[in-house]
Amino acid sequence: MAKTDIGPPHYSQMLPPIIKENYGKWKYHEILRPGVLKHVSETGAELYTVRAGSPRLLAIDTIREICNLADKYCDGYLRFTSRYNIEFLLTNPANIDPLIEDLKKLGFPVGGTGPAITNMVHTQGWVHCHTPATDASGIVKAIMDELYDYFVSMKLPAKLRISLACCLNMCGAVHCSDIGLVGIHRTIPKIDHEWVPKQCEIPTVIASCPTFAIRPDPKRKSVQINEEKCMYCGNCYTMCPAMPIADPDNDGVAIFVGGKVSNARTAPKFSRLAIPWLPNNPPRWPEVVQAVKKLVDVYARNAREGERYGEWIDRIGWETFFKLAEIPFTEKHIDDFIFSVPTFRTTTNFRW
Amino acid sequence: MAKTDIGPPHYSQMLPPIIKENYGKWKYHEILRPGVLKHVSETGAELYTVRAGSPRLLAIDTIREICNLADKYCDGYLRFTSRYNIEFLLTNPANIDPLIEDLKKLGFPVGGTGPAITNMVHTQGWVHCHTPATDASGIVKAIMDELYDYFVSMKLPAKLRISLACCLNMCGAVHCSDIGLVGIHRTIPKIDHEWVPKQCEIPTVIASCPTFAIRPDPKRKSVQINEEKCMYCGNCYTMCPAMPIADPDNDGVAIFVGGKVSNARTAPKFSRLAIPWLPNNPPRWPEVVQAVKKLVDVYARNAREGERYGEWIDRIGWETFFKLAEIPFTEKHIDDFIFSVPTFRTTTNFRW
Amino acid sequence: MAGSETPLLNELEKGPWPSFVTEIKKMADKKPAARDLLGQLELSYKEKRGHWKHGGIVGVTGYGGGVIGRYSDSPDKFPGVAEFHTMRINQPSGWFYSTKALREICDIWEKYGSGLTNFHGSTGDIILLGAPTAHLQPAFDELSEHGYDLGGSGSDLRTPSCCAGPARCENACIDTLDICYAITMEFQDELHRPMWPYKFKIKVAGCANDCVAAIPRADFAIVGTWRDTLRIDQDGVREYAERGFDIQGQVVERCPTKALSYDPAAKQLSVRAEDCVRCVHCINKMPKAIRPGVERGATLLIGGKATILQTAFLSWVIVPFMKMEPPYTEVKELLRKIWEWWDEHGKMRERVGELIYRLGMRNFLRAVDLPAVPQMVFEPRANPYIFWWPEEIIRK
Amino acid sequence: MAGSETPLLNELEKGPWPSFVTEIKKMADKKPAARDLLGQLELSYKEKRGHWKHGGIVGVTGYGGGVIGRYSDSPDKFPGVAEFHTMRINQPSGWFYSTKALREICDIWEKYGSGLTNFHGSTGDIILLGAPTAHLQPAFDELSEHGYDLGGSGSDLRTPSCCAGPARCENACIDTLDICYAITMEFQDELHRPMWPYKFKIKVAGCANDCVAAIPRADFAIVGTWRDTLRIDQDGVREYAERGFDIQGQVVERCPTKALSYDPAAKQLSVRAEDCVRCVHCINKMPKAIRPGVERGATLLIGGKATILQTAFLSWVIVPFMKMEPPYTEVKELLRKIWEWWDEHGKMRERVGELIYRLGMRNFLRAVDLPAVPQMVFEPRANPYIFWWPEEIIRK
Ligand code: SRM
Ligand code: SRM
Ligand code: SRM
Ligand code: SRM
Ligand code: SF4
Ligand code: SF4
Ligand code: SF4
Ligand code: SF4
Ligand code: SF4
Ligand code: SF4
Ligand code: SF4
Ligand code: SF4
Repeated sequence: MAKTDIGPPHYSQMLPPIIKENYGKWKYHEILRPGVLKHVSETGAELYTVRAGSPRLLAIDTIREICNLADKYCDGYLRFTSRYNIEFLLTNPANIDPLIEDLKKLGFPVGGTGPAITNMVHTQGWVHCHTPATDASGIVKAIMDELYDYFVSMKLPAKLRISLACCLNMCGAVHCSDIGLVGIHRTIPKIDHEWVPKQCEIPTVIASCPTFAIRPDPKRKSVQINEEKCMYCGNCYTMCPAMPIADPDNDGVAIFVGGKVSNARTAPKFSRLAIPWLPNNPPRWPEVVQAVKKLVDVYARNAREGERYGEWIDRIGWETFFKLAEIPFTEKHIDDFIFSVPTFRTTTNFRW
Repeated sequence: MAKTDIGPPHYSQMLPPIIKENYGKWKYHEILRPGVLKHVSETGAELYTVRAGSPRLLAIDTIREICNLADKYCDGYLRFTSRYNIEFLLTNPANIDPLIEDLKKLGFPVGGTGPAITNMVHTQGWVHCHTPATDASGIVKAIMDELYDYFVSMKLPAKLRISLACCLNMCGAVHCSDIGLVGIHRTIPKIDHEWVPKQCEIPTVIASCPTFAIRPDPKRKSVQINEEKCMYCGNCYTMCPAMPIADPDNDGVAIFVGGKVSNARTAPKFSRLAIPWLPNNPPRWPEVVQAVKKLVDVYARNAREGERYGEWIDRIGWETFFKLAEIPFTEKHIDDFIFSVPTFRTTTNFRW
Repeated sequence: MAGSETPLLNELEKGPWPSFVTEIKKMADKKPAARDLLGQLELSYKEKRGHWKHGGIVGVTGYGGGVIGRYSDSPDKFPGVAEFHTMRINQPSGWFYSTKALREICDIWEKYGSGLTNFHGSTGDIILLGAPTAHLQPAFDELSEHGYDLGGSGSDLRTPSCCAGPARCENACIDTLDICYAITMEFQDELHRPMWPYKFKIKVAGCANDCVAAIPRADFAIVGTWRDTLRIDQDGVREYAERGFDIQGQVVERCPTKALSYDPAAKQLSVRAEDCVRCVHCINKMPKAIRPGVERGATLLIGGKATILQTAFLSWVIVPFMKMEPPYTEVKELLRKIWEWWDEHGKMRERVGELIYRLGMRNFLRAVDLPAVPQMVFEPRANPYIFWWPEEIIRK
Repeated sequence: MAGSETPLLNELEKGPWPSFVTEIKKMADKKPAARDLLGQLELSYKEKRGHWKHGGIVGVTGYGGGVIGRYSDSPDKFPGVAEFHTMRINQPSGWFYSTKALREICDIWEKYGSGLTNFHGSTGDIILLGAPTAHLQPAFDELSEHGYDLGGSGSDLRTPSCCAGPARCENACIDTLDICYAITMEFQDELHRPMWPYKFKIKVAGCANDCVAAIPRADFAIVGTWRDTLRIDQDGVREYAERGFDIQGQVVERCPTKALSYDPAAKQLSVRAEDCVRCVHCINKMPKAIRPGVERGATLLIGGKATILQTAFLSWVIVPFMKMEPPYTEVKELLRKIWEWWDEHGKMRERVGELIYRLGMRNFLRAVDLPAVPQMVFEPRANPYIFWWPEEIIRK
């Protein structure tokens, strides 16, 4: 039998010699051009990083091709980033251009550094998950095609991070993204009263509802949903297969903006609702892609150098943002869950 | 029978001629000295206001004395402010000094304008209410004696507003004061199981508890309190006389700081907990008085010109405030009610 | 009353601030109620606890509120305060008085009450402290004869109040006194006959300084503002500059939206109107040079309240701008719609702000027929828990 | 597989960004699973809905998690994905790989799986997408032989992850790779055998830039920082100045606490150490001139999570500063205490942050024996709902 609990391989096996030698000794870095970093060590050593965009879903054959490049230019080492990009680690700057040429041939763009759009964090969607309200990889591909130019250049006011999660579980943890997309449902689960008693634990189902919309239906040994309280999160479906919630016509995508993760300057921020719903329109989700494009453009045009999306909105105010972005503000934008009250404007200080 | 629903007298009956003539035409004002305002009208008319501090609880004989002064100097008109002070409205600046002299004789200080401490908003306490956790007028008197100098001068960085409420009902609405004092209990209500069924509506009592600490005690047709959930607000006592909560040894005063009402510069702010409890120590509450004095002094010493208490803390951070004010920070300072989470520091950005 | 009987309270006659003990003592010789109040209070000071019984419902004919019943828990010891009820008298707008009016009130209270008052209660009423049950009706009758009426108490509209406004302040963007009076008169029934889930408070402030604490202390706050640009008088600016006032540091840099810019050479101040949030800070600092704009009205906010039950709320914006002209029909109608919705859905002792919290702004706005606007929030929702109306759903 | 069968997906092979459809197609000829995945996905694109059945529990011997079961709802049409389970493989710290290691994984997945992967999952694991039930154990056995192990799933510790840290970044104040590895190894049992109320995630970031999104995405965030003063190299400052970089505008004015001041004449930058909150903004902008201090360690935060149930939480500070030296005993012990308390009090599917919300920081801090400090909050409580411990009450 196989050994259990051996854990991952020790990282030291995975580090190229230059990193081992200069581990913890890096002194500063420069961005030589989009996608190319240079890190300089206290020892004087120089490490070059070439960052290539990845679709994340990789065939093993592609990985092998990537390995070929790493063998050729990087002594057989590479890494992936926290946003799925591939980083080639070079000691010889002369290898940068040939590597980039080879990457181009394989279809991998180089970029994503500095004031740019980098890869979208995203999730499984229809490729592998059972609860999605939209696909993941497909929208991501369509959006990244549209925003490609922002990946291979560094012309935005600051970093702009886009993420997508295909349901409210938010595996993409999009809640702190400059632009976050979430798959949402808009209709209540359809209860299969025959199967609920067989497949589901009623108390667990009831407890799973954030808004206490579910109550027991003792007669049928099933549950009932209070329509007015249900906000279609699908969490009951996660707990109970007999309450499917997918609805092809009404499922779609909500878009949030202005979040950030870093503590640089300002504390991490949640993204906040910009567009409550756009339809699922595969294969290329034109409504969603255009909305994201417009959200990027309005930021690119109006924010000051160094200003993240949310920092820009902080300066101009949400009322100005909705005006500039030409997005109608509705009652849906006003929070109505637990922590709503602190978001209400308790001052006369606002712009017209 | 008396007429009902006649409402208050029309305000026009109460306005001196100069105000009637210049109603809505005031152009600007100056503070001539502490407690003395000059308002200039577009018509060129000048109105002088002399503001005198009041204990709020006034004997009719005192009111008559005040009326004498208003008759003598102000054509028989005067007003009270939203913080209980008395304002004499003069047309002749030559009357200012004599009026102030006369006020001094009656024991009324003149001041409370500009960057000063003005009268304390407060409540009934042991004088008239049935639910107090502390007295009101007594502490107010002791504090105003101590801070008197800040009333008759204008030497603080900005306005500093102190309020007091004698129980959690917070009739003084102290929740947005630069310094807010609240009478609090620290022990759970004592349930009189004989009287609860007779005097109280059980469902109402249960609903009155903010933390859901009360459950029915069906056997005794009474209620029970979950000690761990009770935070001694006394709201159940308000609804049910058979659950008295007063406890002379453990009742006392909590002090909150940094609130403000105005929208000037920054939105109105809640006051936040500085000192969780000080004992009731009548007649002059020395612990409370000294604590307030210290809170005023640390602000006076450290804030910049024009900075309200909370604006000062915003600049230096609460961690620095607790250090400067020499107040121990405890788990009590950390919110644990409905809107707690947004108060948690979700960033590494803080001072040591 | 001999001071020797109240050693603790006597301590509160010391010091420079006027003393409420002295006030009570002033009436103690004439009024047994005042004397016994002093005695009972001394006992409270000794024992560190109140000596009033819980509650007690008293009132005058035709009214459901306006009087707070109060009974001593030691009536034998302090018979003068065995019954010591408070009458809340609706103050005139802005707390302006003629001495004639004040003397009338004093005379009536000399006759029927303890001779003790609060000018004013923290909701704004004149508080006449302490009368026995039997005196309430005659006191009221005589007050009414002289043109006074009761204020609110219980689950009703509470006595509205307002700042000095146009009567004594250059910042006033609305006629606070008139609005307060008009609303009070319009809703006499709501004020006098408790019939709602809980209390409802209205306060009117002439500008964003909110000298009457409307936003924190009223369920419904009316705050004056303007919709055009603030007015700068460059001669005034020059005057401040020449006086050595730090315009850059104290005004320009403190403007919350950095809407101002100052040219120290020319001594000229200018404002980017679209960035000004009308916080009035610059006006406060330079009243001779800066004034509100001319297209004036009010911002309306809802939901303010103290801490019980769900912690204190500050009122939040529901109407960014409303013209405020007599007879103030629009705001009155809005109030009626709000009350109707609250009355229908509110639980007992649920303030309107708490009801909105429970049911969501979406339901509130729909019920009172107000459009959602970004001015209502500091920031939009961060969660994806979005509700949809049935008519928005695609049905095939 | 002929492109004509997937007209919709084919659209996603157009455009400059690398296409996941192309990736799936690459394996479609070799692997029926990949081919049928394509088919089923095309159907989803047509019908705008997923075609996976709900859940399904599968696994490998000795483990309670690490494999996500997945079954097609149309196994007849797409037999290749009738069973299409995912294996989560614990990535090496910092996602560094030798090509040797990657090739091994590819070979194993060629043998047992669909040949499709995610590098990486959003928790950080290597995701091996799609294998039938029967292949799970042999795949695991072979992975294990080559030194790989499963990551977390279910109500357990999830696979910890960390940023590049000292391996490739000058900002790193802690050894993120080593901490991540040490914690992962210490808690193998917690990672592999679900036993808690719900999932628990740990992420390690080397500095406040938080390149691994620890604060928003981990229940327990370890973020590098320093306790002394950041180090300024004035030669470096001069270099930026001479290059025309706007030090005043881009750095000094953006410092959140205005802790920096710049003298443009001398080209000298200085910092008021007590005001610096170590946000690293100035370091980001001028890496050649400014570096973290030397007394280094980590800030620990708790409670981060996505939106279900009670909306998303960001992690909040529970330890402002902890030294981080191997074997990291202090942080391990703290984790154990946290889990013990959570395990005892947490309801099913209650994240630790939600439990703290429900029971209050006071109970949490007492249980895990941490002192309350102001760094834990943006601001203290505004309500007077203060709890007291029995021992604090005066009993006579
Ligand atoms: C490689 C990677 C870490 C890893 O272990 O994988 C990384 C690497 C670097 N980050 Fe990062 N960051 C990485 C994800 C992140 C994330 C996480 C995320 O996006 O999910 C964040 C938080 C994003 C946010 O705030 O929403 C992040 C916020 C930053 C920041 C702060 C930016 C800001 O001003 O808010 C900096 C500083 C800067 O760029 O000036 C930074 C700076 C850097 C530096 C310059 C650090 C250094 O000195 O080496 C590295 C190159 C930056 C660049 O791309 O321009 N890194 N960085 C990640 C690359 C992801 C990618 O493929 O694009
Ligand atoms: C008389 C009164 C209104 C009334 O109808 O009774 C009043 C009158 C004036 N207020 Fe006020 N305010 C009055 C209560 C308030 C309150 C309410 C309160 O304290 O409960 C506030 C909100 C306080 C807060 O923010 O916590 C208030 C916040 C202001 C401000 C804003 C201060 C700030 O920078 O935050 C100003 C502007 C200023 O003083 O520069 C102001 C300015 C003024 C001016 C200058 C307005 C004017 O041009 O006439 C008046 C004289 C100010 C002074 O005292 O220095 N008034 N003012 C109230 C006097 C109370 C007293 O007896 O002391
Ligand atoms: C007299 C007065 C205090 C004073 O000394 O000024 C007062 C006195 C009482 N208030 Fe109040 N409230 C008074 C202004 C306030 C204010 C301030 C305000 O209106 O600006 C508040 C906070 C603002 C608010 O409404 O939220 C206030 C919030 C309460 C509450 C808590 C309400 C809540 O929803 O949080 C209660 C409890 C209740 O209603 O059961 C309460 C209850 C009471 C009762 C009736 C006691 C009770 O439990 O039934 C007090 C009677 C005292 C007595 O014996 O005279 N009183 N009460 C104020 C009314 C005078 C007036 O009419 O002018
Ligand atoms: C594979 C992955 C998405 C991806 O494509 O990258 C994923 C996939 C699933 N997540 Fe997740 N989560 C994944 C990272 C996350 C993250 C992001 C993170 O860890 O940084 C989050 C948000 C952060 C958090 O934990 O709060 C996340 C929050 C959830 C939740 C909501 C948990 C909550 O408390 O809010 C659920 C629902 C649940 O657990 O019942 C969930 C449940 C699921 C399930 C198991 C579906 C379910 O209902 O049982 C998904 C299986 C999909 C599949 O068929 O493969 N997943 N999940 C990620 C794990 C890969 C890995 O191990 O590296
Ligand atoms: S976000 Fe939802 S649908 Fe998407 S992978 Fe996670 S659980 Fe599945
Ligand atoms: S979908 Fe969400 S809100 Fe609706 S019943 Fe299910 S758990 Fe509740
Ligand atoms: S604060 Fe409490 S004790 Fe004081 S008057 Fe109001 S209800 Fe009575
Ligand atoms: S005192 Fe307050 S918290 Fe305690 S039981 Fe009564 S209502 Fe509940
Ligand atoms: S609120 Fe404005 S208008 Fe009213 S008194 Fe205060 S400063 Fe004047
Ligand atoms: S009113 Fe306030 S926001 Fe407007 S310019 Fe003046 S200071 Fe700025
Ligand atoms: S979090 Fe800090 S230490 Fe880690 S990679 Fe990002 S910048 Fe470097
Ligand atoms: S690290 Fe941040 S807080 Fe510290 S000096 Fe630099 S910019 Fe300012």
